[in-house]
Amino acid sequence: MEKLRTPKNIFVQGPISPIKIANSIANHATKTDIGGHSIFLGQVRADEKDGGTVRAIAYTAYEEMALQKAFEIREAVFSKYPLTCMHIYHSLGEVKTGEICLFVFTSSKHRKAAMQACEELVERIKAELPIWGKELVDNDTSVWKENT
Amino acid sequence: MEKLRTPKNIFVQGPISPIKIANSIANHATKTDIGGHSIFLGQVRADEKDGGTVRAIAYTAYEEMALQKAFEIREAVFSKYPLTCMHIYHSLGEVKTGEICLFVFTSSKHRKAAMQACEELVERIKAELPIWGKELVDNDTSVWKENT
Amino acid sequence: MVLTIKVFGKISEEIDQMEFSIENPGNVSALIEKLQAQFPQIQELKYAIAINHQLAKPSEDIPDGAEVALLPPFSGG
Amino acid sequence: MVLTIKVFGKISEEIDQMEFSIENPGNVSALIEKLQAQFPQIQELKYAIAINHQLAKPSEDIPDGAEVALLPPFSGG
Repeated sequence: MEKLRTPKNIFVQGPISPIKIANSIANHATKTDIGGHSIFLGQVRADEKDGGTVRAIAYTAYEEMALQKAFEIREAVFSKYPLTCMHIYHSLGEVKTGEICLFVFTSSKHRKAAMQACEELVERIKAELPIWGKELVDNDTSVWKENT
Repeated sequence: MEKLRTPKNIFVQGPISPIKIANSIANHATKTDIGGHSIFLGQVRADEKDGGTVRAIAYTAYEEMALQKAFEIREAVFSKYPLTCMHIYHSLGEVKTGEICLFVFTSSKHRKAAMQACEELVERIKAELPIWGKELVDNDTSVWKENT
Repeated sequence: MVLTIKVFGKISEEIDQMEFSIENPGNVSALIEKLQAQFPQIQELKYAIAINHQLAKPSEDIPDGAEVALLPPFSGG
Repeated sequence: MVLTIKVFGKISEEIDQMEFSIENPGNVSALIEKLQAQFPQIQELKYAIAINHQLAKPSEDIPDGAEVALLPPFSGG
């Protein structure tokens, strides 16, 4: 199902639907050596800004570099933890508040590897992938996000 | 959506379907103060046993005590982490290999709280809830599981 | 007074019943002694005792009318 | 030789273009100096420079034909 050393696209146009997540989970029912899945989902918040409320985030990326980096991160995490599967999806374009913009999914025989790998992936994705989110405020202004 | 101090049923008869998980995720789209969801899924493994392979786990529980304990754990984790939502589901009865038997779902404004709370919940559920899994082997024998 | 004891998992399978009645011996360690005599097949098995849905220590008294349960090691999840 | 520089996020918005051309000044710190002169509106902004999809240090040489990009702080996820 999963092969190492094959760069894969992580980008999804628009939000990531709960159905996509359900299908991704269901696809692992045939992998009967898996005992635990860990999933992280990033959801767009309706934060308050000067003069308005965030209604969506518009994501752009330096796609070639992001895919190259995602591949490096993927390889590093696969070699650090005994994982069966790993999936990363990130939105591009507009994602409204309440919608999902990031989906990280790890699976392993025992739970610890999946949980630790998922957390490490989320941190590295946020810190290392050249992706930018522009918060669109409901008074027609916008604010570039910055990960801390 | 979520209220503290309301004991709730955590038990589901048979496996937890990916559609149930998708619906649970979709139900949070209206909670626009959530920035991150963390999910753990336990899946039944086809482990090799003396003379056969596990084909399912049959779960039983001391239900009244498990619900009381789950409530205590829930309260403790809610007071330790700034969570928006928390959901716990565990199967009773037969769950086949490749199917989901545990679904833990935490949501918070910032990702760390959701991830840490989810991990803590999983550990406490496994250690403290009076639930028993009997591995059904395909040669018609069975083995009582024991969490380590 | 007579206690009704709930039994789960492997212990229930070994003694082939989901619950049984026993004269209240007063506290947890006395109960364990009594169980070991009555059910030699569980002498080697690990189990905890819950009183009214809480795990009990060996020195703990068992109130009459309490809900007592024998719990083999948990294996949820 | 002339470099084509890709520009992203807030920097792209400030200079109002997705890419532009500039004479290769040899290394990263020389490039930054040149950019600060050419685009005063980005002088106060934080950005990193990538050469061929890898983050570059100030002392790093810029090979002719390299793919160079200006990257404001990341905010994925």
